[in-house]
Amino acid sequence: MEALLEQLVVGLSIGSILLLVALGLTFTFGQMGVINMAHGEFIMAGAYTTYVLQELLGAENITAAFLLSLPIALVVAGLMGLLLEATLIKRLYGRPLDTLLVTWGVALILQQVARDVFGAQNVAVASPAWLDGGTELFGIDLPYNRLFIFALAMAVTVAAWVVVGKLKQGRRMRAVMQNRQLAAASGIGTASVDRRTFFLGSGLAGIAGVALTQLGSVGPALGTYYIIDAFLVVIVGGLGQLRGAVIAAFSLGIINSLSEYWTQASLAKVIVFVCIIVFLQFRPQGIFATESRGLA
Amino acid sequence: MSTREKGGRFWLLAILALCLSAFVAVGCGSDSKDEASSTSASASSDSGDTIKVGILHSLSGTMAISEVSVRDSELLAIEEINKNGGVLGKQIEPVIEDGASDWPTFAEKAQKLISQDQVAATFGGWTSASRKAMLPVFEKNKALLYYPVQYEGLESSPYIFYTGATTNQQIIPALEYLQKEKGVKKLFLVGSDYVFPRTANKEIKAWAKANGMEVTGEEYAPLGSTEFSTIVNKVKASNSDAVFNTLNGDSNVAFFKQLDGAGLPSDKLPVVSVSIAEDEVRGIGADKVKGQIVAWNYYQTTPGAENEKFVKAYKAKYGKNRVTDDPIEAGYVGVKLWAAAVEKAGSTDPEKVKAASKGLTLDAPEGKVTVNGENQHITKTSRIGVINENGLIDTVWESDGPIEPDPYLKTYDWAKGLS
Amino acid sequence: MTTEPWLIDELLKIRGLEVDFDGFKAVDGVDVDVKVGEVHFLIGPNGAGKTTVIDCITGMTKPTGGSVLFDETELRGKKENEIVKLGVGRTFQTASVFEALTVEDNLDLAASFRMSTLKLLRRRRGTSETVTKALESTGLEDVRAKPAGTLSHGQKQWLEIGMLLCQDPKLLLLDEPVAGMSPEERTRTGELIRLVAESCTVLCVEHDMDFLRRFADRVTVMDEGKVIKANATVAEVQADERIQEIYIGKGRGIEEVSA
Amino acid sequence: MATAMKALGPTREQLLARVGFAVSALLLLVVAPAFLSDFRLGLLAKFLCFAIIAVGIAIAWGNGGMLVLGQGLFFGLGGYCMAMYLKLAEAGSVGLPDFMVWSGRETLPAFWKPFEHAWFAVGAAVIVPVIFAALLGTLIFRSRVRGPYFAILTQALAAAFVILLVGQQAITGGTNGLTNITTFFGLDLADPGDQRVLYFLAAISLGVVYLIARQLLNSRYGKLLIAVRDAEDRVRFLGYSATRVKVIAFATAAGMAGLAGALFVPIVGIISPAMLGIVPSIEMVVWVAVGGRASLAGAIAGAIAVNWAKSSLSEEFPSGWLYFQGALFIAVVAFAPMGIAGAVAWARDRILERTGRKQPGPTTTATAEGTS
Repeated sequence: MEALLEQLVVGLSIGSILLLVALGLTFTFGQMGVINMAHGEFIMAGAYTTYVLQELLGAENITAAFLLSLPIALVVAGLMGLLLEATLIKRLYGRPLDTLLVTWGVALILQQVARDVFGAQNVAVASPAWLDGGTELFGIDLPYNRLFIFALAMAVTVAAWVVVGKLKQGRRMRAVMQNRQLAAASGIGTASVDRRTFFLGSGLAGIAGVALTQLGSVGPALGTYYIIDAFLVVIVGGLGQLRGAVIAAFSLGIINSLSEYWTQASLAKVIVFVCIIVFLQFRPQGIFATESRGLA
Repeated sequence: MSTREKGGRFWLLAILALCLSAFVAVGCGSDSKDEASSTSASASSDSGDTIKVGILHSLSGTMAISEVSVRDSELLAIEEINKNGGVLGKQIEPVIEDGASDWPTFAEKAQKLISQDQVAATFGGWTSASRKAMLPVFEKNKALLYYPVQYEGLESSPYIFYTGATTNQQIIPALEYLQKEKGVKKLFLVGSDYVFPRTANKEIKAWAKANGMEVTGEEYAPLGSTEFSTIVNKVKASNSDAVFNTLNGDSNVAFFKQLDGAGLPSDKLPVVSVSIAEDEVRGIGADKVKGQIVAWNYYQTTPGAENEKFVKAYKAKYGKNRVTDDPIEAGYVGVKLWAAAVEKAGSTDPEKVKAASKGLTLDAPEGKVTVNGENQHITKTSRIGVINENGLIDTVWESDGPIEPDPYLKTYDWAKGLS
Repeated sequence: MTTEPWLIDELLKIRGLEVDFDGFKAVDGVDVDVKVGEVHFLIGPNGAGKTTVIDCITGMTKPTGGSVLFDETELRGKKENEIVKLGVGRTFQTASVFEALTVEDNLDLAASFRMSTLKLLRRRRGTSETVTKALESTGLEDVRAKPAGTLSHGQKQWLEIGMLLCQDPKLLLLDEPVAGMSPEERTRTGELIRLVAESCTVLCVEHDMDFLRRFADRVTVMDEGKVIKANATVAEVQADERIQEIYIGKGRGIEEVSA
Repeated sequence: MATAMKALGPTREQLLARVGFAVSALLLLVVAPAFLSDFRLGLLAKFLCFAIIAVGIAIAWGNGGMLVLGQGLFFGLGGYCMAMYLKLAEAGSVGLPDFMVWSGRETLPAFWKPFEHAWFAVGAAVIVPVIFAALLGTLIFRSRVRGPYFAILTQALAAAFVILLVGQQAITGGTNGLTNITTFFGLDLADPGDQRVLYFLAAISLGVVYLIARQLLNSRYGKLLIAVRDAEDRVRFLGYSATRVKVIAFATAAGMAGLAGALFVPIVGIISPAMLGIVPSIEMVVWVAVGGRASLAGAIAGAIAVNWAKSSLSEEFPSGWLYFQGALFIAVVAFAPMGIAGAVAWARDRILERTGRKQPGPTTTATAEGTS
């Protein structure tokens, strides 16, 4: 029983990481129909941002560097996204498969750039002292870094929800997503809305990257470990659906942790995939259907 | 299908034909001179002013992290030899190829080095998979490969020299250390999901069974994984005395962090790692692995004049912040061993080099090493070390002199039936 | 509800049709009868649920309630392609043709719809009689070898109708066949539909009153998911003030819609 | 009417196409073996295997609109089927492949048993991928998963397959894969002469695959496939099962990838999970995109050209190659979506216009929606 509870906690923890890496995609993929394979590299960029800040601020300011890197990574990754949107993706709206291929080329280049700038060797990012170690609750270990990521994921999700649901900017984003022509006709500058959406989605990837520095070391291939999982979360959750992404991320996390407990880590991945295929048999549109008939 | 499209096919086929012609032309151009002399690779390789050798490591892809440093040490060794007049009075000319972390590419490039560049020997490889991919290429061409990394044993190709440790020079001493010095009775096995950890763990289980140690669990994580919560939970539930860790480089950070988060720091639960060397510590961050136990045959801190010279030269060439470690040293030793054998044989002919290598000894940075003529591994001193706060490793235990290599564990009763 | 003689041999009988989009009733208890051989019009303001009714007949939308009887067969729960094979064809609001294929290939594919997969793997040799006839009736003979993507809007609509002609359906569902067409194109489309109607029954969704006047046998009027007038003549519809009000209430007069 | 069309016989263009095919065949079967060194010919043989995969992708993606990002999976299934037989044939008296011995397995797993028979292994190399693709395709297409969703699912599938292979070292060879394959139906793979035989086998297989694919695309079914790509609903409302149309193309592409895998194993002597994962699978699509996604000849040219460039460029600039590959891909997909084939068609049209042999007009091949 305790083991089960423990695995549920692990599942929530995996889920919060999945949510964090997938959140940006719910904007770029879900709302704009852009399959950005370079999303993983924006995550990587966020992680390297933390590393660079630590190098700049020195060993005595680790906490400051880490906290500062959250907004800075948002801007860095966001600007990279903006650049990508303005140069390439703009030309490819309505050709989702081509965005996938083009951004994969971008991902290749970004990885090699990271390798040439920071070295093929992984780099070490130090953790603030308050994130080391953990606490225990009802006999279950709760590492601080996991708690932090969980809290961060929740905070970012709420922030994204507020932006999309409550702010004027968010309403415009939804309007463009649902009917581009109509939105354009009613005076919304769709091009600028696209840019902002892409900035936001890419920036969220940067934040995810900062969080990931607390789990492992940072290397050029960091993003590739997460990209597929992130897309699966969005597909299962339903396009452009924040609540869908939340439910999907945690469900996949829990399925993963439970099957890993009863089998092995390698098999768990396969089991999760089988679950997704079966799930899509019943709900091809994801947990929540989109209001738009677009993309598919 | 409109007529215009039919025409399109012709044009495309024409382009295809052009591509092919270009391919043929380029192929002929670069091969024509080799064709004539391709009867014996070795005969022609020392006929010019230089002797070509191949350096084949992953310079791109995931394995570049580890292999680039080994390439560097091999180049250093070649430079040193050339400064002292080369071999057989000729300069050594390295031909560098990229294995791109892809095993068939290793096989392809190995073939290219042998048949196009006609190298006298090749130094390269890191993963077992890349070695297994290259093995048939070297055997069928009767060419030499020097492989610089510790591995899982159970292999001894007549055309490969193994300058890294086999299991009885690294893993078994580590197990003995755990049992005798640390009093470990229950051991948990954690590894990355590939060949070395799985085969090594099979040997560990056989050893444990024979020596009264209990293996409480065996878990594998996909390569590159940073998710160890479940494995850590299993480790914790098993009440083990120690963990034997065969995780690959970048997974270690996550694993150690999560052990720490679960209240199992290194002083409470010792972890012995066999895949973390100084170069990996540099990427992981010394603070995260400080105090962890590792098992290798060489550390940057290993005493001796040869090593002082080596470390100095390596840092002088590649920068102060670079470190040397076991595979880096083994790559260096490989080049030196080959050069010594060529001098002794008076030829670069692989068969003569093989014959001359039998019993050849060398004062290596790790101490005196001797080539075992039978299995072409080298004798190695086993050293257990602890990572310090500078990211270097302090030796805490050392075997009594070099251990004879025994890749098939023939001299161990408990290993019967393993191979 | 009635026993009038012209209602007896209905080809299509829709009863109590309901479609619920997440709580929004797009179609709410609709009954429609289409008699063999007639040209039946389904009209109503935007959002009345006309296209949804068509979608339900053809299996594109799954109704949440009611029944769709075609020639005594229940269509609900059947797949799109099965419904087509029973003899129900449809067009789309924006003409849907295969733009990369030639006009002739478009028609040929439509004509081959009962072919076995194995036969489909053979190459097409020459032009079948059905296709030749369809080329003639749609007046697309001159452009037969052109990719359909290069056709004008009107030509695409005719091609789509021509494709359905090749399938020899019993019931043809047309979704706004003349929207966005020039007056001449409308006339030609009308003639084409008249030709079609000789051999099959037509259910047509359309706004254009002039078009309706010229070709409709009977009319069913919908508003907000409900039928407000069933099986009326064109004159009855034009005389009905309630229908006028609905259109005016939506901001435009019934004649205006045709503009 | 029909007879009238037939009586015209092959057009000038058709004749040219046949000449082109003959010239290519001549180059591949006579010129290349005569002038290339054993090493280069071996490489070319490998590229021809890749070209077979590319033909399949051109069918499924270029003509059917299904972006298959998991072809590595089918390539691997074919390769493993063949390699299992070859390993067993070599295991000889021990009866166990080498890696099983060192992984501590004492008996042959049941699913390995049938692979003792050559005919089973050869058949399975093509049929297993076909069956697997047909099943998977039916499940995916039936629930109307398409476009990017389909692409990402196939990609995830390839990733899951690799993880599975790696995790079951004792029965699959793990990360190492199945290596050290030295004979192939009595051929000694170390012998250059026997390697040549394999080269001819690959070249002829490619020719056969090309002809099959061409027949498929020129048939009504081929038109239907393009129809499904451009207007799936319309196809369904013409009374066809769009699912079946797509499954056939997907399974054909899988079968071709399987065949390529089966040929690849004896040519290269190794099959390992590293060649089946996400990155190699995307690279396969790269070849086709560069060559021209909807064109069979373009796909073949793309596969050979890209791999040839990779092989020679990566010899010179190991890290530069990745930049080049990335840039090439961006440039082709974003700015020349029809690849080499599209560029060729465009250039040809311009030349024909100049010389006045053709009326200016819209080119059909220069757009993303172009045809074969």
